[in-house]
Amino acid sequence: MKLFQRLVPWILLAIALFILPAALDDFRLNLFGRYFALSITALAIDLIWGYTGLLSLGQGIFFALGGYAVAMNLMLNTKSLAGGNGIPKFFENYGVDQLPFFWQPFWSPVFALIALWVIPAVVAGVVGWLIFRNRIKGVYFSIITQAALMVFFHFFNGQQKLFDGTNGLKTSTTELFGQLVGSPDMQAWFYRLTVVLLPLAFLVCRYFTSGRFGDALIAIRDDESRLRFAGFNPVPFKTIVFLVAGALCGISGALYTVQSGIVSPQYMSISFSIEMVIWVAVGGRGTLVGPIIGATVVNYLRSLVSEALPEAWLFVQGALFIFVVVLMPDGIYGWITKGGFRTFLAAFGIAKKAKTYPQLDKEAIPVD
Amino acid sequence: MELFFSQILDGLSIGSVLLLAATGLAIVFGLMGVINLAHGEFMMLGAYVTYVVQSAFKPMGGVIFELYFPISLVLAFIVTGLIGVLLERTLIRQLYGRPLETLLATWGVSLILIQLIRSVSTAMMLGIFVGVVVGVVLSKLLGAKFSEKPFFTYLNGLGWAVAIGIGLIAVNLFDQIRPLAKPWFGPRNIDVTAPKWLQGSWGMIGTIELPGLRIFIILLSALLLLATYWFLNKSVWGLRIRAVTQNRQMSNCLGIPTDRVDSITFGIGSGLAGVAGCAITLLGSVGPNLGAAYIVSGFMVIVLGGVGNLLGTVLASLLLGIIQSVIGSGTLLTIFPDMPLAAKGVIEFFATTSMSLVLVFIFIIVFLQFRPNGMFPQKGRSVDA
Amino acid sequence: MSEPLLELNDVSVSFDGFYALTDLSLKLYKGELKSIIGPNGAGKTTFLDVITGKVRPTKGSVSFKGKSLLGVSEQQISRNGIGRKFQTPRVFENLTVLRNLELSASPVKNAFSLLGSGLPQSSKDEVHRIMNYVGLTPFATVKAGSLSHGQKQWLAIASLVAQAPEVLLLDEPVAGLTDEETLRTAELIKSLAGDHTVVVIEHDMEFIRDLGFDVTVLHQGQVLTQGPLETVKADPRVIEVYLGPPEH
Amino acid sequence: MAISETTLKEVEEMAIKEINDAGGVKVGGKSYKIVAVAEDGASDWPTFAEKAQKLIDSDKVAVVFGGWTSASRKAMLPVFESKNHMLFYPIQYEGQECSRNIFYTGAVPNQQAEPAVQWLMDKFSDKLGKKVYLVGSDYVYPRTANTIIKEQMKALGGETVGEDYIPLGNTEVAPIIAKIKKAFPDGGIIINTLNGDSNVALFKQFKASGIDPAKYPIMSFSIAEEEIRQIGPEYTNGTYAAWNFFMSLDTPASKKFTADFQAMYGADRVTGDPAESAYNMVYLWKNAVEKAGTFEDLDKVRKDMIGITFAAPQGEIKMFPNHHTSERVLIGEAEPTGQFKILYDSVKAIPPIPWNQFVPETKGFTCDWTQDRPDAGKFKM
Repeated sequence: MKLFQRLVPWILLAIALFILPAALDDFRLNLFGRYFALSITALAIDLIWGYTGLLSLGQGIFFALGGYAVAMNLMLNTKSLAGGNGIPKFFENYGVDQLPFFWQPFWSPVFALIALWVIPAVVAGVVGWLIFRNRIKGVYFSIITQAALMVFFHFFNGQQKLFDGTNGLKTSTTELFGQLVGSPDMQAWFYRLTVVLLPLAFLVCRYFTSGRFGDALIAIRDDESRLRFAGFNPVPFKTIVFLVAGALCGISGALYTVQSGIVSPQYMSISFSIEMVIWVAVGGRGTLVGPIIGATVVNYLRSLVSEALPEAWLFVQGALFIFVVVLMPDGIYGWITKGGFRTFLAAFGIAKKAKTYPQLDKEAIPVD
Repeated sequence: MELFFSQILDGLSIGSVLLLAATGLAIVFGLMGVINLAHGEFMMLGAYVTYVVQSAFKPMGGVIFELYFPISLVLAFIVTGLIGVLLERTLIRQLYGRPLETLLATWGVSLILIQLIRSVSTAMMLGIFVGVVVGVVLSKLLGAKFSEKPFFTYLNGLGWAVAIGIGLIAVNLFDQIRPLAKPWFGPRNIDVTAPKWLQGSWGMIGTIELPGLRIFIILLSALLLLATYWFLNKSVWGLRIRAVTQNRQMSNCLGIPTDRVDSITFGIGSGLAGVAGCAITLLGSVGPNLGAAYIVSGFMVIVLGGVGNLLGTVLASLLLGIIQSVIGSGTLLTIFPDMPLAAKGVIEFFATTSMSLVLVFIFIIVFLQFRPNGMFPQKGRSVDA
Repeated sequence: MSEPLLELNDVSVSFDGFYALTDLSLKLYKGELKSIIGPNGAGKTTFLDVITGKVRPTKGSVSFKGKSLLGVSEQQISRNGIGRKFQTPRVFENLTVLRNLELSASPVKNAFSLLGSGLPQSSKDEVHRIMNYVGLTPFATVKAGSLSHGQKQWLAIASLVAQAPEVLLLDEPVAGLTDEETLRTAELIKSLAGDHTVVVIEHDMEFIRDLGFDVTVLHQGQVLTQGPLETVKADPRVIEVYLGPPEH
Repeated sequence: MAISETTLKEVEEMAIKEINDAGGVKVGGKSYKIVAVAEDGASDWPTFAEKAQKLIDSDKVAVVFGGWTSASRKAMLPVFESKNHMLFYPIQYEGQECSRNIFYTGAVPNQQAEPAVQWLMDKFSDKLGKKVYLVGSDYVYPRTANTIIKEQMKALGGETVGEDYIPLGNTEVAPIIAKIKKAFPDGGIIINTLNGDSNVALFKQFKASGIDPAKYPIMSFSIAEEEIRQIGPEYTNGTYAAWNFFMSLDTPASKKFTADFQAMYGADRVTGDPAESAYNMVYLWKNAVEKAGTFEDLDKVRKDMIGITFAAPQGEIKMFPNHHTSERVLIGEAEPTGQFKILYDSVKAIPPIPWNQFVPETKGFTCDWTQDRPDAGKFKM
């Protein structure tokens, strides 16, 4: 089992790098690129929910911020999309003839590359600190992150003059290095970039969850106030992971945007942010491989079902939520690593029943 | 002065809609600790009950038709209440004490309800019926033979999977018969027309119009609130509910049927959602997506007001309603025409519907910085065990 | 005697008009060992809550080494040297026994430093010593959640010891333990005395006797009486509180 | 939002079935049956883009028919442009766009909004003055349409006294009613460009607040027969709408279209402008493909599309070099039956002007894809 757990990430990486590009057509490969981009968000949610116990329903904010950062830069630097004043054409629809000030720095690709994860990180840090400072936790935290999500949604949705509002910003016809971002060649590069960044995100999450910092996170999840009495202040821990998760979501959103060709306020819709949570739940929270499996499987399922039977997807998705919560709280990966598969085989008499706690079996409780 | 009154009236009417949506939520969340994200969809079901009742009354016409609305209010309460009880018995019951899990599971329920309303047809209902019957029978049969075996759980799961498969096949077969395949409601919005006596204006106070349905909704939400208050504080079941909320084990020992108390509490919360949905048909569109618009604001109201406190819920919804109406209609500009340019710019920036919503949410977050537990926090030792 | 280590002065705590503590004054000196008893609702746990910063008193003052503890956060109070074990054993269920102890033993509690460095060898040795002492070494890699109730109690006490506080506050350390385990716990606590100041809250009179600490009786949020156990037990007021007023 | 998109799918399927039953599309002496692949955009713009991509890359379709709301079209546009593919968009929209890869079979403002505003002024300005109040959903169509209306009002010597936008799907309109009453205490003209659910709220709450069509003439650009059924005819009674087709249009072609539709989907169903437009685009494409002799060479199809005509239910329409069709302009008053009484009829089809001539930024610009120039989509006349 240990060996298996150690090998799984490498097997997944090999599949993503070599097998998928050979086996799939451009469109499907692009879809998998998006799933892997979403997997980074799933990792981020696992970091804050699976490990730290903070169920955020507002990760869409950071996802979209990352997407907007990269889309703004691409739009500015594409001549063919510029209107009369050299600024993106959509501004003309609303009679705006001067680039809003906060667009200015996005001319620089370097700035955009930094902004796409720093801005979400800063927003997450500030929002997180404000909430954690007041010891708002559990469901209240969830509801307030949802409220924050609504603030951002309505703000981006209502500001036609600043962000093209509900229409969102499109990137497929923008240019990067003289090539169309939507072209198959560019898309193939974005796929490779995603497949490289996903393991990096994995390593980042492992850095934060292993070791004593990770122990503190689990302690926060198990019993936060008890941790205070042990002399730890949970606020910086929570703020740090929320900030890191925000940055990861920003990167994920940017990768997703360039591969889907659009960023719009719909990325900040309530349902999308709740869906993100279910990816983690399906894959297995509190493990780092689980969210990647979950995000990929659920989204692939979504594509398949919504293409074959569009009406059925909500049924399937709803059933998935209920099934995972009630019957499979450890998710797919958790079920396997916690011996669920062996118990399953054992139930049919195929394999030996797993020993739950070998140490306990020894009856080694010392009593003098 | 006149402006002031009309603003208050607008605020009251927006607030009363929020209050309608939040009362049921407050009960379920405050008393049971269950985050019911399907609450909005219960409202939607209430609205569809109204539609069905209206359609049934339409042929009768005349005065009888005018009466359909009060009847649908009652029926909406009963139907959604019963569905709530069903949901509590099958799903919510397994998740007590795990509010985050209820949140995710009820979200799943809400998705299923939305799609169910969109695609439900006689064929589908028959198929579901077949599936459930097959499932129950299979489960009984397997249980009789293998219930002692270690693999029974998996076998039972397989049995249900087979039942679902058979149900799907049944749906497809029934779908071949055209009259059965026709969706009951379809994905489109449906039309619910208010009875005549609610449509127009109920006269004027000075120069202020009194829109009938707005006044009606304000009165209705006040009435429901009083009824809820009475029920929780004066009735036997209300006493039991409060007892269970405070100490479940103790109540159990005292012979209070906690199971039934849970079902009743959840049923009443859901029933109130149904009534709210019925009332909302007067104001807006009726479609499968109706619930989504109200659920978030409902939770905002509860968090702002303080969980488990009806007075807080009332004040919070009215406060949010008034903020939304004053900001959204740009009244501040009319009251203070001579304000500095910068302030004017800011107010104009927020004087749209979407920006007033932004402001409301920001207000809530700022408010919670000073009072993290809402206006009326629960006090005592039990808050942070 | 010298300056008291911990001092409560006229402390009152009210919850919605109900007074859990009323004008409670109490002094604790360095190295002092004290048991606190009292019927249910006497304010024993609230007393600990006030000291550890969980509950802010409605009135009165609390000071530790001459500095006020009012408005100081729980973690800061803990870092200052006041450790607490809760009534029900609270351990981090998803961490192993070893990691539970290591977390408590960590001399740095700051988020950033936890990211970088490992636990110093001295702390590691200490953790092993404590773990060995409470007999949890065979369970070092078992998740705390799967320990038995008694083992959790010990882990909770061990974590507290690993924190190395000057003042140990133990809320019902033997609740739910077998007689044998109770005996061992009493020995454990006695062995801690000397360099620590220890306050034990208990109902178990056998245990209090085994400890042999001075006893303070709380009733209705006030100190009823203090002294050695035998003296206290003979006090008619204490008998009345526990058994009700004498019948005539 | 899902108010009536599904009708468009149904009507397109009806057109396809008609074509297939009549032998299919005849290309190069061979007949091809049309096979439809349906995808659901789920009112979500990114999904529209994703599904468009899938149809082009994975299903390798010859042409895409669809889109509902300008936001969905704008989301798909980059996909079609970057892949040089072909989209037919059936809904009336704001103009100010002219893509090489899109054919537009709905009205642009000079075929709907502008004549409607002109008509309102002719009819009501004596009584209510040259003032209008604009209410719309918060997205690109209402925003741009209202910019045009404001310029037109200026040109007519009138005034726009207020404009307000509600987020798509929002149903709380009380603040807007308050603003309208403040602007027009004794009645005035309201132009409504709301889309979707907000319309229901608007009409229900207008009625309750005493905003009576007799005192407050309301002109809507997104309310067709289908929407009236969902709002309830009692609420829309007496309000106005401008379209290129009404179900009540009394011509044999119109009656046949409605009869065919009802035969296929039930006698209780209604047709309307968006449905008619969706029906037309399938036939326009078929005619062009037959003329071009290919459905695979999209450049050839695109070229031969210009000038194609079709005897539509509204009368004959023609595809212009700017990729828009000519349209008949009708203005109707909603009646308690849910149908429109036609009050104005241009009879002949009006040619499309995608770049608006009232708005200073686009005044003098035109679009002509038959011209061989890099800026054929927008250049100075």
